[in-house]
Amino acid sequence: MTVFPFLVVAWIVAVGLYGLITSRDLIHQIVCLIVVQSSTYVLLLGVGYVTGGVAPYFYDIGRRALAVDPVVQALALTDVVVEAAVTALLLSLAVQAHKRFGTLDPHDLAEFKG
Amino acid sequence: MTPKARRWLFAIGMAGLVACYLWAFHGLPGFGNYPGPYGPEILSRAIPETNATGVVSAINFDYRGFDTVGEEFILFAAAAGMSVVLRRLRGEREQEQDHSPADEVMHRNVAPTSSALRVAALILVGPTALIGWWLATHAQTNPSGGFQGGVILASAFMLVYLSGESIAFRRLSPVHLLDVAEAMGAGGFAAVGLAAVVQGLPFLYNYLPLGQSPGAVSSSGTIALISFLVGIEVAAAFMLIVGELLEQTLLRREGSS
Amino acid sequence: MSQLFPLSVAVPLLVAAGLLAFRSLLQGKRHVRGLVAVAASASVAVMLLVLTLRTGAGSAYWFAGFHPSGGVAIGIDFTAGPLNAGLACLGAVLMTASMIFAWRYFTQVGAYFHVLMLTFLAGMTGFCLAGDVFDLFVWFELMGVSAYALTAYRPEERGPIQGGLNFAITNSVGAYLSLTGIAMIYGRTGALNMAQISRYVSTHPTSGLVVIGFLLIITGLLVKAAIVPFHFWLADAHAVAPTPVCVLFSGVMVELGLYGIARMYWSVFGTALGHRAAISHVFLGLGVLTAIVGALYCFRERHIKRLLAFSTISHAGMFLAGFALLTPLGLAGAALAVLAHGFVKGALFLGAGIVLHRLHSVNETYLHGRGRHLRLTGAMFTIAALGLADLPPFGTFLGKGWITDSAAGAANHGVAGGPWLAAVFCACSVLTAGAVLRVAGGVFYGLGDPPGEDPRMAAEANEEKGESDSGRQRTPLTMLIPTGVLVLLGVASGIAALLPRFAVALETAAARFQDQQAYASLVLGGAQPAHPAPLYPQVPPDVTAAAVIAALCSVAGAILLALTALYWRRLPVLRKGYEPGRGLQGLIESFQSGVINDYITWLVAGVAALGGILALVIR
Amino acid sequence: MTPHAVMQVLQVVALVLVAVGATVVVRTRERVRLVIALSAYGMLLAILFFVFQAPDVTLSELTVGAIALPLILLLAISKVRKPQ
Repeated sequence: MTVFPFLVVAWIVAVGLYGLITSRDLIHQIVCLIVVQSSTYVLLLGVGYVTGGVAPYFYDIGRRALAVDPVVQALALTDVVVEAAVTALLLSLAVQAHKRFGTLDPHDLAEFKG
Repeated sequence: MTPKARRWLFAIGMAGLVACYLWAFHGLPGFGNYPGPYGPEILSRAIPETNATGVVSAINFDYRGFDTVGEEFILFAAAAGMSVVLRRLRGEREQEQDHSPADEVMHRNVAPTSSALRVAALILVGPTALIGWWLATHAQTNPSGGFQGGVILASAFMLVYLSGESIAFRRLSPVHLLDVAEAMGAGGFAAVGLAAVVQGLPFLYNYLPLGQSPGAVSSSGTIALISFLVGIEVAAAFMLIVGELLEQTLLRREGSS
Repeated sequence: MSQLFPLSVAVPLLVAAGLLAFRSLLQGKRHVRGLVAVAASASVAVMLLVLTLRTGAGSAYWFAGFHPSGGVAIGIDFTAGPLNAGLACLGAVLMTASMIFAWRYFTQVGAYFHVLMLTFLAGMTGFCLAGDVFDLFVWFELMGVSAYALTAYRPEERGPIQGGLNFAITNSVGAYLSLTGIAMIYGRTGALNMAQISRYVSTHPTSGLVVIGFLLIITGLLVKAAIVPFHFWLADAHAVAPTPVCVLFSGVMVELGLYGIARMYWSVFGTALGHRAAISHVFLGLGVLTAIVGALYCFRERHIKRLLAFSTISHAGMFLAGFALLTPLGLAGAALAVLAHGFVKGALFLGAGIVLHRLHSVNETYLHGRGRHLRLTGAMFTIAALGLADLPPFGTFLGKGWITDSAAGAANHGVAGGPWLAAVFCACSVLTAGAVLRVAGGVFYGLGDPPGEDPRMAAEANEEKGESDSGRQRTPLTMLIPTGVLVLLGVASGIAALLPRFAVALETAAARFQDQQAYASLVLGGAQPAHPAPLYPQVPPDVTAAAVIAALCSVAGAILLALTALYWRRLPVLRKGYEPGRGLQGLIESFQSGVINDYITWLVAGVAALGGILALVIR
Repeated sequence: MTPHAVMQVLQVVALVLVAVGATVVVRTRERVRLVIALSAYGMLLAILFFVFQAPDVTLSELTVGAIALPLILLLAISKVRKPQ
């Protein structure tokens, strides 16, 4: 168990990047990018975990209770917003590319090189 | 590069990258043994210093609040960027500002939605908005905050769309008002930070009274205020993003019918 | 003065929010909008200039007043030294110039253009000043998101929008790998502050975690810096982006990536990675490879914006080589060269923008001889091209001169480098500046033989039509003045560097930048560290005869090469059906066919290769 | 079983599900199915974050990863379905 979560991180990155380089559909590539980014959440929360720790909320529990690291959670939250923003922008670019060239295959789009 | 060559190069490269990862993980303390010191330090200070029992919110809106300023503006820039990218193409483009977006949609045939779905969706609007509001205003005590609340608030408005009232959606979210709301949210956050500078304090200094007891809704000073502003900004940004794509969809639907 | 730190980021952000909030109020008042945006950007430039000049040995600022306690950073800090504040200032100056240029460039400048430019500026400033690795990532992303959107600005025009997509996807993958590195380092050190991480990793045995953490963090920055083999996106993005935005991409965004690498090495991982000579060899190799590849691509390009983009790649390689020498003189040279290159390249792009504005094309073949009436633009473009060829007294001349001087004396410092670097620099300068001069000679003076009718040419000719306002018979002053000012600044930076006081200050700043312990104690202890005097240079670096000769050689070589390229049909050796650059086409396509899939594959392979090399040299 | 052991089992299960989920998302090429798979993957991630004791991130992953992003994707897909 001590490295298992980290192995999962490596796996997610590997499959995400694999999808990215084999895909011939921009929408699918953008989804693969989301998958690649999701590996960072798992890694962040994985490194900040404390065995036996509780969530860092002290509304109804003792102040001295053992808690997991709150910092990585804050970082992961920021990360989620970044993901949403980047994805939305990428999708709008893809929609625009489709509108103009009628295709979302990067190989076909590369034909319209400037 | 041929697909085959690419696959080979990728296979070799990925094997190397995974090996790099494993080498690095070897140096990490095992899972569940987070060594600190950042986390424990914050855990020991957060409640006495901010009166917020939700430590993650205290970090997001106070200790590392400056990160969140950047994060909100990433969303802000992405929404603005979408407006730029998705501006209607020449053929479809009406003269700017000739008539309001609501008018445009009025003349369109929107696909009929089943009445059961409409009713269900309409019934859900109220509770959803309520939950969003509650989340956005309870950052300091509960695992919630402006971000989650904002997305849920935005989804309340999306439910309105789902109920088939897309005209109502356009009326509820005219782009200009949303722009203003978004700018108010993001700009308000920066302004809260600057207000500290005007008082001669460091940027984003928590200058509001912290309240008497930890865990109260009115506690924790600027944390609650910032969370609320973030809620506005996130809700507006998501509605803008959805609205931009929706407008595109409607344009297309009209074109094909 | 310390309040300048937050203001330099908050002002552009607030103005951006304000412009958006009052968008409908400002509808049709483009002058008000432009004035507000230019004023905001100029005020940021002034603030950063004050910060650069006043910061002395460096200063730190803690947001929300959370000062570190017991060596643990609680909040987020900004730090400023002359080098990073100066780089941010360069960004703000170029931003101001390009916003003034854009005033009459677009048929209508929407509010969104200014909003995105200002968030871009805030992202660059935050990135330069950040003293916390995660904060660095956040501003990096803000810069990225604004840049992706700006690349696709005016998507109505015919042109390849996927340049923006390639840019966004490649940079995002790089950024996520950076974030992975940050998370790994955090998992061991429990710190996000650069100074705190640096203290931890230099006092603990170096493990694979530190090496790979460093590698992954700089991956995103290598992509931004367009270092081979992470460089493919750059030319695509430049081909699509509006010309005023290209000024920022080439003039400062690429250099920010290099700054990030230098910051990570000198402020965080330098001591832990040790083995100075080994690291130095790795980066020098990357830099030289990039310089050569960029220069070769540059010379075969006919699309002026892409040509300038490849020249930027080549120069990024040279700057990386300057950093890789790991000497104060090398770093000072790189800093000066970055400054001068930013101005000169900015001027070249603005010149290309004027050509596009007036002649509706950026295809060199189509434009042959059509720019004769643009005399002033032609003169400025040519002078800037000579600046790119290291003509004294342009700053590029002394900057590269210092780098090669430092390389020549490398043997004494036990790091990589040698006199051969001067030859490489000279060759790359000849190639890139020769290509730009070829453009200048062909377009503005009609030199050389008129090109044969190329069937592809007609199709390409109208490619870029209409990005810019059309049908004007005069070049507006708002376009000419920024271009001229940037050329003058390029010269001024070189003249300033000839002053002993400026040169000593720059080298001292570089030496301080490389002092990891001083940085840590400045940030965590809040003290201006006291230093043994001999650490910092007292005498300015000489203007060596070798540097002058190298510069004159590259100017002469570039002019010769440009003339050869223009008149190659008349040369008996080349007459027989030879077309310059055509033979490379097939070779290049076997490496990459312009699709994002290839870019990502090279990115992964590049990271793996670098990881393998680092694993071999650091054990 | 001790609470720790139960927690550990839950974490392993969630991790395996996430790894499988990522693979399924990448292997799905048909667009509408892709969105459904992504939404499910977001849900799995949310579960994982919950057993990692991060309720805050769980909530945002649910709202963004499982709902908002798939919705945006669906809208984009309906936009690019067929060339006009």
